[in-house]
Order: sequence, then C-alpha cells, then structure tokens
Amino acid sequence: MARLEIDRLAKAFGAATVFDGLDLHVERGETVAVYGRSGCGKSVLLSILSGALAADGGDLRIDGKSVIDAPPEARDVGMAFQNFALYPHMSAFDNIASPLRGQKKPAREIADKVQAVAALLKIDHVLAHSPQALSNGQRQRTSLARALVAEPAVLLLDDPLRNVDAKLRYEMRLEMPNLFRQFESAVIYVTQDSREAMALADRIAILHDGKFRQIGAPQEVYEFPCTAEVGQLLGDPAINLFACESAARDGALLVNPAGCEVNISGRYDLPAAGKYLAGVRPEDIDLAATPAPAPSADADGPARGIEAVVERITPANVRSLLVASTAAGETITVSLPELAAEQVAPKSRAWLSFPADKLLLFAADGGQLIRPNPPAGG
Amino acid sequence: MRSRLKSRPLSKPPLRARLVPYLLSLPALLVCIGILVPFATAVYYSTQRYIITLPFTRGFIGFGQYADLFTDRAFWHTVQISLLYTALTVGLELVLGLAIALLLRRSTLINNIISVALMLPLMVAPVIATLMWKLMTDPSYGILSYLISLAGIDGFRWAAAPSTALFTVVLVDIWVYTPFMIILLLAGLRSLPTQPFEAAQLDGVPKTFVFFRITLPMLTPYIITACLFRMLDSIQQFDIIYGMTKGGPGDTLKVFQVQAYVEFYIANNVGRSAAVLMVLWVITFIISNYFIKYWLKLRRRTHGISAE
Amino acid sequence: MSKSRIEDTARSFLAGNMSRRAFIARMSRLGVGAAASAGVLSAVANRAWAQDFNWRKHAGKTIKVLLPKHPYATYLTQILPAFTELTGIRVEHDTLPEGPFFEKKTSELNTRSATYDAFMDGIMFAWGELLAGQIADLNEFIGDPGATSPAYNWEGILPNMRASCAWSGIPGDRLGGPGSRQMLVPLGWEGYCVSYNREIFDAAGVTPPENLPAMRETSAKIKRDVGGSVHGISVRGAANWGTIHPGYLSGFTSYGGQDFRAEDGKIRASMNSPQGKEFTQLWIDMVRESGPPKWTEYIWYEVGQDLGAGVAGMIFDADILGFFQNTDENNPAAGKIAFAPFAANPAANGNPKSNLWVWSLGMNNYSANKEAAWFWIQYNTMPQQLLAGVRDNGSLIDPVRGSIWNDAGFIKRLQDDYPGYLNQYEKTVGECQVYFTAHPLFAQSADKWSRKLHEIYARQVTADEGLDQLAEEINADLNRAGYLL
Amino acid sequence: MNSPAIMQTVFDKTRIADLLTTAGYALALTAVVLFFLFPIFWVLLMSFQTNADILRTPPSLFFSPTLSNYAAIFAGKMETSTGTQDITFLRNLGNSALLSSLSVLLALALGVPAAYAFARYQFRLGEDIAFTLLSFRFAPPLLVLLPMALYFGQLGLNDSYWSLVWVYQLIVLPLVLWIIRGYFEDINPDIEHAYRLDGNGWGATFLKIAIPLARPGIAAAALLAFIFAWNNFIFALVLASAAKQPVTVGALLFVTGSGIQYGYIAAATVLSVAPILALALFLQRHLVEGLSLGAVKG
Repeated sequence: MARLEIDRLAKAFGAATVFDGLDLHVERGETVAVYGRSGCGKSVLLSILSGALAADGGDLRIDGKSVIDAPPEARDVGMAFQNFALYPHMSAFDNIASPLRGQKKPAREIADKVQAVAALLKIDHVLAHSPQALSNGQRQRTSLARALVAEPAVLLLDDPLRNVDAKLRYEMRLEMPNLFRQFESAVIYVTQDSREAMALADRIAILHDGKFRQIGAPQEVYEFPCTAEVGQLLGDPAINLFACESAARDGALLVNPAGCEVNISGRYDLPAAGKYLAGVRPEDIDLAATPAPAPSADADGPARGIEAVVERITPANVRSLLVASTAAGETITVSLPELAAEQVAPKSRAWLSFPADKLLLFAADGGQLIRPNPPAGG
Repeated sequence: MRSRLKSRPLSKPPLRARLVPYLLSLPALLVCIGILVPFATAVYYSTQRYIITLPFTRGFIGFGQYADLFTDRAFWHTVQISLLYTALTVGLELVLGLAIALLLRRSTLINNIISVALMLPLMVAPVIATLMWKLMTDPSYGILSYLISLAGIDGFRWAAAPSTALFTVVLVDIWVYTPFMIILLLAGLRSLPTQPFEAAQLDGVPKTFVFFRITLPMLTPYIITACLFRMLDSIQQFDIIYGMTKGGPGDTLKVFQVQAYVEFYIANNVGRSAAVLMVLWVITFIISNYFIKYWLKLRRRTHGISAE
Repeated sequence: MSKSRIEDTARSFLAGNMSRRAFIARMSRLGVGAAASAGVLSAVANRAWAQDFNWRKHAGKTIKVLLPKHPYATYLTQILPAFTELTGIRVEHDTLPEGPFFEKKTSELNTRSATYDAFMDGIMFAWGELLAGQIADLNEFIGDPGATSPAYNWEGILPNMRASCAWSGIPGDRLGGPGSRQMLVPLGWEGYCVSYNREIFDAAGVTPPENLPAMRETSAKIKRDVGGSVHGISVRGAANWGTIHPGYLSGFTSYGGQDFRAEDGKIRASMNSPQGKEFTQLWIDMVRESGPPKWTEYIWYEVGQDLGAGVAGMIFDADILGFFQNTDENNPAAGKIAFAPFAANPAANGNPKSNLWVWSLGMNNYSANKEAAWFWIQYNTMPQQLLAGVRDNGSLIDPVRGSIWNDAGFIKRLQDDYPGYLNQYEKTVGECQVYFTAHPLFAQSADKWSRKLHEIYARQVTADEGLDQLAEEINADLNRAGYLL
Repeated sequence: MNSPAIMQTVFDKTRIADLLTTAGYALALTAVVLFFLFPIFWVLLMSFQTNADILRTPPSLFFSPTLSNYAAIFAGKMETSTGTQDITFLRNLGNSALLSSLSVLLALALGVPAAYAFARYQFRLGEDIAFTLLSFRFAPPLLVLLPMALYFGQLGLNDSYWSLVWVYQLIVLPLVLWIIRGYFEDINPDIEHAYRLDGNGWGATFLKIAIPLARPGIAAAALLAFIFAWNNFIFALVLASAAKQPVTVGALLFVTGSGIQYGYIAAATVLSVAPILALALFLQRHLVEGLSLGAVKG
C-alpha cells in the first residue's frame, strides 16, 4: 500500500477537461515530481490533492484511506505554496507552529519541533520575526518548514522555488532531497523546470493533455521518453526532432536526420525505407569547425557531419546555446560547454554530427519511442 | 486560473460544507426579505385606492392610480422639478468638482490638506447643512443676506421666494455634494498612469489637447460612476428640500419624495403616495443598473480582478 | 369642627354652588387667609373627587400622551403630578413642536399604533380621524357614571364648544348636529383678533384698523413710517393648513366667502367665489407689501415672536398669541400689546366673524387603556382644574367653561394687563365658530389652499386664476374619494 | 516631475506669466476653500455669540465669546418668549450615538459573515443578495419606509430602538457588505487554505485568518457606516418616536421650536456635526472608498 494513491482522478471545468483518469502511487519517503507546461493542470491536481477543489471522479487514498470527500483539515496533507502563503499577522514561529497547534500538540512539543525544523532549514534565528521582516529566502524556508513540521503523510510542493532567486534555488535544489529523506511523507513536487524535476525527484510524472504521459526515474524518462512529445517536454533546451528515413547501405542501417547521416546499426533493427522521427538532445550533438573525415564503411565510425551556419549563440548558465541552420533550412539547437562555445563565432560555419548511441527514433505517426537495443556488452 | 480557483468552494461533497456559504449569508438574506416585503407591499398599495381616513373607499383599482397621476398637472410638475434639480446639481457639481480636482491634482502638502478640508461639508448631514444655510440666508439676520445687500441686491429672499428657491437648494446641494465629485475624481486623477502625461509634456502638446484627449478619456469611468451615483441621490433628494422649504414655497420644490411624503402624511393617501414612489423607483432602477455596471468595472480595477 | 366647616365651604365652592367672592369671604370668616385657602382648595378638590368617585380604578396603569409645544400643553404637564397622585395613573408625554406634532399624530394613527393613548387635537383633524375610526366617540364615557365623576359637569362646558367637537361624519353636516359623535373634549379655544404694538402704532400715528382695506393701509404706513426691521403685519404663511384657518379664513368668511357647498353628504369647492377672490387678492397684496419677508415660512411661532420682539406692528391671529407675548417679560414688546376685534369686510354689519380653533383632547381608538386615558381627559377639563389653570399659572386662556368667564380674578387680570382683550372677546365670541365645512379631506385641501396662496403671493397667478385652479384641484381630490357634489 | 495641468503655461514661459499663473491658482484655491469652509466657520462663530451679537447689523467678527448657548443645551433649559423650555437636544445626541452604534454592530454581525461568503464562494443566492441590497441602497427610501411604518405601527414596533436599527441596515449593510467583501477578496486564498491544511475547520479559518487580515477594512467600514447612520434623516423622520429621535431630526425640530434663538441653533448644529467631522478627519484615507462603496480606493 502506497502512502498516496491517485486513482483514475478526473476533473473538468464545464466543457474543458483538465484531466481524465490520472493514476499515480507515491511511496513512503518517495518524491515524485509532477512536471508539465504551465496550464497543464498541475495546480488543479494540487488543489484537488489538498482539498481546495473537488474532483469530478476517481479516488484519492492516503495510507489506504479514501480522502476524496475529506475537507482539507482532515487529510494529513502539508503544502508549501508557490507564493508561500505565510500568515502575515503571525511570527515565523507561529507560522511554523500552526500545523502542530492544529493537531493540539502540547506547547513543549510544539516548541521543540519548530526549533528542530527551523534549525534544519537554518531559519532558527528569525523565528520571532514577522513574515514582512523576512527575506524572500527565509520566507520560502518558513513556508517549507510549516509544511514539513507536522510530518504529514503527503507533502505537496507547488513550485516552491519559482519565486526565489537563482542562488537560493541552486542551494535548495541540493538541500531538499536530503530534507525529504528525513521525513516519511509521500512528496509531490510540482515544477515546470525540468532540471529541478530531475535533480529532486525519485520519479518524474509528465503531465500533458490531461494524462500522465510517462512516469519513471528521471534519467530513464530523460533518456527514453516514451513519445517524441514527452521528449520535447522534458529537457531544456528541448530535444531536436527531425523527420528521417532509414536506408541500408553497405550492410549498415543509416538514418538521415537533418541531412546528417547516422549509422544506427546494432542500436536498432529496423527495415530500410521506413519513415521515422529522429530525436537528438542539444547537448549530445558534436560540433566541429571543420568537416568530419569522409565516411567509412565502418559502422562504428563517427557519423558524417552536416554543414550549418551558426545563427546565434546564447549563454545559458554553464553551457551556451547555439542555434544553427542547414542549407536545407533545418534549424538545429546545440548546447555546448561555455568554453567550447567561445571558440565559435556567430555567422561562422560549423559541421554538426549526431552520435548514434544518443539518437532516439520515434514512430512517424504517433511519435511512440522505438526502443533501441540494449548496448552490447552492457 | 487563479481567479477561477478562488471562485470554487473549498470542498464539495459533504452537504454540511456546501451549506456553509448559505449559512453565512442567512442573516443578510433576512435583511433582504425585510426590504422586499415592504417593497412588495408598496407595489400592492400603488394599485389600490387607499386613503387612510376613508377606509370604506379602499379597493383595487389596477393602474387607475397611475392613470390619474399621468393626467395630473401637479405630478408632471413634480417630474419636471425633480429632473431639473438633478440636471442642475449633477451638472454643476461635475464641472466644479472636476475643476477643483484638477487644481488639487499634484500631491503637495497644501493640496492634501485642502482636499481633506474639502471633505468636511460632505460629512455634515445634509439636513444639518441645510439648517446652517438657513441660518446664513435668513432675510433679516443671515450673513449671506447681509453680504448680498452690500452688493446692492435688496430683498433677495432665498428659499422664501419661488423664483430663487430652486437656486437656494441647489446651492446647498452643491455645497454638500461637490466634495463627493472632488474626492472621487481626484482619486481617479491620481490613479492615472503618468507616462502619457510625461510624454505629452516632453512633446510640448498643448494643455487643452492633453485635457480633452488624454485626461478626460482616461478619467471617463470615474466621471460616469460619480455622475450616476450623484444622479441617483439627486433625483431622490429629500433632506435638503424638506429641511429648507418642505417642498415650498407653494409647490415649487415638490420633488418626488417630498410629494410622496406630503401625499402620505398630509393627504393620508397611501395609494397615491406609493404610485409616485413607484414611478421614482422605475427611474432610479434604470439609472442604478447603469451605475452598477460602471461601478463593478471600477471595483474590479481597484481590486485587480480581471473582468470575467 | 372648624376644619370640617372649612372643607364643606371648599367643597361647596368647588361644586359651583358659591361664587369666588362668597367663598373668600366665608373662608376669611373661618380664619383662613387667601393663600391658605388655595391649598385647602386643591387638597379638598382632590379629596372631594376621590370621595364622590372612584378615581383609583386604574391605579398602577401607565398611559402615554402626545402634546404640541403650546402653552396649553404646559398647563397639562403642570397638573400631571396631581393627576397621578389622585388616580395612581402614571402619564408619560412626548412634546413636539407643532408641525412635527401633527405629522407624528397622523402617522401614529395612520399606522394604527397604540403608542399614545390620548393627545391634543384640533377639530378639523378629528373629521378624518373619526371617519378612519382612529379616535373614540367620547359620548360613551361621558354618559357612563362609572367612568365620569359627578363633579365633572359636562353641561358646564360652553355649548358651542361642545357642539364644535361633535360631528355626524357626513360631509357638510353641521357640527354638533343630529347623529353627532363626540370626537373630542374641548380644553381651551382661541378666536382671531388684531393684537398690536401700541408703541409702534403711536410712532406711526395709526389706530387699530376696522377692516381689510384699512388694515392694508395701516400696515403699509407702519412699514413706511417706522421702517428699519419693523414691518406692518405678521400673519401665518407656511405651506400648511395653519395658514388658512386663523386670520385668513376669518376675513374670508367676513367677506362672504364659503369654502365648500354641501348637499346630501357631498361637497364641492366654492372658495373661488367673487367675494373669496376679492378678499384673497387684497390679503395677499397686503402681505406682499408690508408683511414679513419670510412669510412663506410663518407659522404661529414666528407670528407671535414678531409681535413679542417688536418687529411687527400688528398681527391678525389668535387672541391668546398676543396674550402670551404680552406676558413674557423678556420680550421687548411685553406690556405694550393691545387687542382689538376685527371684521375684515367693510360692508359687514355687526360682530366680526372669527373662525374657531379649539385645542381639544382626543382618545386613540387603538388604545389599550381607554378608560385610564378618559380619566386624564376628564381630569384636565374639570371645572376646578380649568379654573386653577387660568388663575394660578396663567398658561390657560380662553377656557371652555362659561363659569370661568364669570370668575372675578380672571376678569380683573384680563382688564388690568391686557387692554382690549375682554372687549375683543365679547365682540368676537358671538360669531366665533368653525367656518370650515366638515369633511375628511380637510388637511389635504387646506394644504393645497396654502400652497396656492404662495403662488398668488409670488405673482405666478392672480387670486382669480389661482382660486379657480385650486377649486378644480380640490374637486378632483373629492371626486377620487367619491365626495364630489 | 510632472507639474499639474493648471501649472503648465501655454503662454511664453516668462517669469511674469508664471507668476500670474501661480497667483491665479492661489486665488482659485482660496475661493474654493472659502466657499466650502466658510459656512462651518460662521456657524461655529455664531455658536459662541449671544443672540444680540448675532442680530447685530452689520455682522461682525468681533464679539465677546460666550459659552451660554452650549451651557443651555447641556443644562437642557432654554429661555424663550413663551418661557423656559426644555431642550431635549442632549437626548437626541445620545440617541444618535446609540442608534448609529447599534446599527453598525448589527451590520457587522450580519454583514461580515455574508461578505466572507460572497468573497470566497461563488453562489447564485449570494450574488442575488449582494445586488438586491446594493440596488435598494439606491431605491427611494420612502418606498420601503412608508409601508414599514404601517407595519411597525400595527406590530407595535414603532417605539423601539431596534426597529430603527433594523431599518438603518438599509443604508449601513450594503456599505459594510461591499467594502468588507473587497477586503476579503484581496486576501490570498492560499493563506486560508494553508490554515485549513494545518488542521483547522472553516470556522476557525474565518475567525483566525480572514477576520484579522480584513481588520483594517472592517474598522474603516464600521466607522464609515457610523457616519452614514449618524447623518441619516429620512429614516428617523418617518420612524423614530419623539423619545428616540437622533440629532438630524432633533435639530430640525429644535429650529422649528426655538424660532429666532439662533445661538442655540448654531450650538446645536456644531454639537451634531463635531463628532462626525472628527471621525471623518480620522478616517480620511478611507473616505473615498466608503463613498464609492468600495469601488475606488484613495
């Protein structure tokens, strides 16, 4: 029995269906990131889980007990809000103590627990302050502390790092997994930042068009998105997708995304002359200032590159983003380490190549992932 | 998304929880019923011949009361004087209020002190304000009568003469209610974005152009709301006119509510009084529908709620 | 022994069997001085009533009465403690200025409210109240020995006062005629005469006018010759019934005007007769030329104050109004006021026709304490009380009992301090009666009448046009009520 | 720095033109202030004058101030031509205070929960109630008052403070309801939801979160409602018995009853507006909001 069981949950606003038939089980101590674009229904899901909204159908169980009809106060759910939702007329201490008071715990225990969680979150020195007197980061931590302090069965985090600065976000991204491990809550972490989702979650659930499109470990979902669409959703910058055809030549199986020939023998067993969607993540593309050596028949040789013009270069954190276009008019996004990017001048020519072991193929209609063979000699 | 969320009940299924809003608004509902019952009674009375001193003549006459009103010269005088009073007061107050709001637009210390001081007449009960003006316009000892006689006008009889009675009550109305226009329009003016004005100033746009093409259009929602609000008050004015002349001299100032009051208390004619008020109600109902529309728009703007 | 003889004497005097002069003589023979005899009198008075009649029947009850601000109400409130002492009935009272008083009374009765058990009232208002069933027919109390003290002596009230307060309920019927119900009990009345300031009259070199054209000239002369803040004449002018009933209707009647024509229980407005128009035009011209600047707001308070403050040369209003202004030592005009009878029409023969106003007491028909309320009404109009009222505190004038007009002390006081008062009274009383035609729409038609006078005053219409319009409007009202002849 | 339109000169920006504009501006403001404040000032002066001073021609700003008018009102006795009269004006003041306070308290008790319900839950009945109350705020008061007067008389309710307080809801309740509703709407619903997740029911949430957070609005609405109740005339004119009349009706009757006793009238006027003006100054930031029923904030 999982701590939190979402069972065929459905919600619509009038004629507009938000989602229909969501299923998800979250185990004790597990963190599931619900990831999706804004407007995909993440917030609605949280509202239903926390009891702010009523579902239209399906069931919710916490520790095996159905709570779908229970009011918020009877669900044993803690929540950290995107806007923190601190009580402005109470001190940080009273904010954090509120869930314990709601459970009518003795004052002694309240004080101890608040102190403990505040120490853990490094806000024990500002407990007497009112929310207005706190820095943004302290507010965020106070809100988190309030959600955690009573060790709820289910912990809901509504994009808690959305409204904090980059430095703090980075810090918290490192801290939070540790923090959650110390509690036994089932954690639902809603975010629209794919890196955050991957960094924090034990599993990621991709919510799109009213369904969980894929639920799995972050690496698994990232490397093997079940559809081209999911592949596009998770990852920043998004995966490059090109239509391609398979061809057999010299006993090797080749595909030609964006005009760049890639030898996929061994990785895929596919008929020739099939139409596919090829996906390649920007960080997996190799970029060279000169043309690659002439293709050999050797299946293990590097793929032949394609010439492209670098349109623009955008620094993004420790990596830089290049957008290049081929003569055929394909636009390709490439992500390079900053140092490597510095070598490339805008408007210059470059030769791009797609490594075969990273190339993903999807069915041309429906975009289902065609699972590659497991790497030989694994 | 946010506002949609807000508008949903906190939780649905248990009947108890769904009853919460009804439970909370039950007392207000009682007040509503307490208003609607006498209102319905008034509608009913307006269809009756009902003179209290002649109980034996009481009976249903349908629209007879209204037919009688609409063929009565005195009633049309009431309609006319009420509309005239409304047009004069609202019009003059708008012009004055807008001019004064423009004078006070810049938020300086002296302007702020003045704008607070100008609120005072509005806080004086209109009937008390009327008494104050009665003291000042007393033909024998009133300061204004004295000042006006210094100006060479003798025997100016203020509210006591039919020719100047309307002027006198309009003057009191202006004194009391212009501050309403001032503070509403001032709030509007000060809430306008500054960029268009800065840009216009930089470009050297003439100030009349700025006023008519930028200020006025941007201020329109405030002006319309304030005017409709004042119209609703003005067409029902009772306190000032009753306090000053009780509708006199003669029938000069018998506006709707004064007329209804006289019909009820002097003529004991409940039916006719109710019919006069029903006519007024129809007028105010139409105005208030427009008013509420604009008022909601301003309210949404103030509370940052997007118009749904 | 001697004590019982003193009390016997007092009782005999109180019963009306002995003149005041004889009473005082007898008392002094018994060794009781004048001051002490008053105390004996009031003690005996209460005891006498208590013996003859069970005044304590309603002891412990509380009644509430509504009164206007008026000297007669002062009289009523002054004797409240003695009433409570005698009867054990507590009386609460609300006293309002006259305009609000009438509005309040109307609204209370119109809503069938039982808040007030009794109130002061005027005859013309009782007409509507009687038909609406708002006031009780007092005959049933007057004729009930269980409710009325044998010492009450109903018949001792002046017959025309009693009659004026009774009506059959049929429009146009004579007051006190056949089938009359006793709407009210009269308390004190007033007739209308000229009260003038002798000092101002001397300054202007004028004498009291004999008729309306003369009054107009006299008034104009005062304004012209005395000037300053002094104007010639003050009369009522506010937009209500009160403007019509005193001087205006008296003069109107004297000119031969009649408000309504009556036949078979139906009436038709007739104030637009040539005589009525002639009088009205003259009257308004006079007011406009030399009346008060704020005439359209004048009720009797202002009229009286103008006379008392010495800013009006004369008034044509209630006789008692001048009386009270003359009494108040704070008034600039105190002691300078004199009285003269006045017949408006130069062609009139004989005595002036004065309209009659009787401040009376009425009983709320919705009252839950009717008999207790009757005790209060009765007590206030006992011969002994009325006598004490004119003698002791002086706030009651023009009493309604004939016996009191024979009281030497009262008469002497009038003669000494109020020159011309008795003369005007004697001249006026003969044809002093209610000249309004009885009908239940009185307040409404009088209100319209007063507002029409405003229009004439403001020259919006002439008296000729205005009174024609007025008659038409009032006839429309009568038609709506089903009373139009 | 954007100078106001009036300060912008369309003439050549010479010194003289600037000076003229400034002078014109000052002159206009002076005239405005004079018109709106002179009556208050003059009546205040009159209240410290004897009748003789008031009646003097020409009127003068110089007189020896007296407190006799106020003394008479507080003593409840007034000297007039028909003798010493009782002044019930103090009782009127007391009635005003009592009626206004009770009305506001009742309006808060009725209106705060309803305002919360209308702000937090969207339901048909709620909007119907809110708009019915609003629309009757603008309906002719006599339309409702006169039948009410008839009912009250028949039910024997016409001599009670409570029946008046009930009728005062007609003006006070819409004000309270709509202003406080705005404040509730401005509270982030997540805050309340967070408190419920902490294990508290809606009742506790309403009392511990919503009310404290809306407190400034509730206080402002209450005080504004007090002002409006105090200034009301027609309700009390129609429904108040003599013993329960507030100052507005009392002052009018006082004037009618005391004739040319201008000093007393002025003092009574001052006494009946002074508390309200003080309150208004205290509340000035919220006045715009109150006057526009919450549609505009100052």
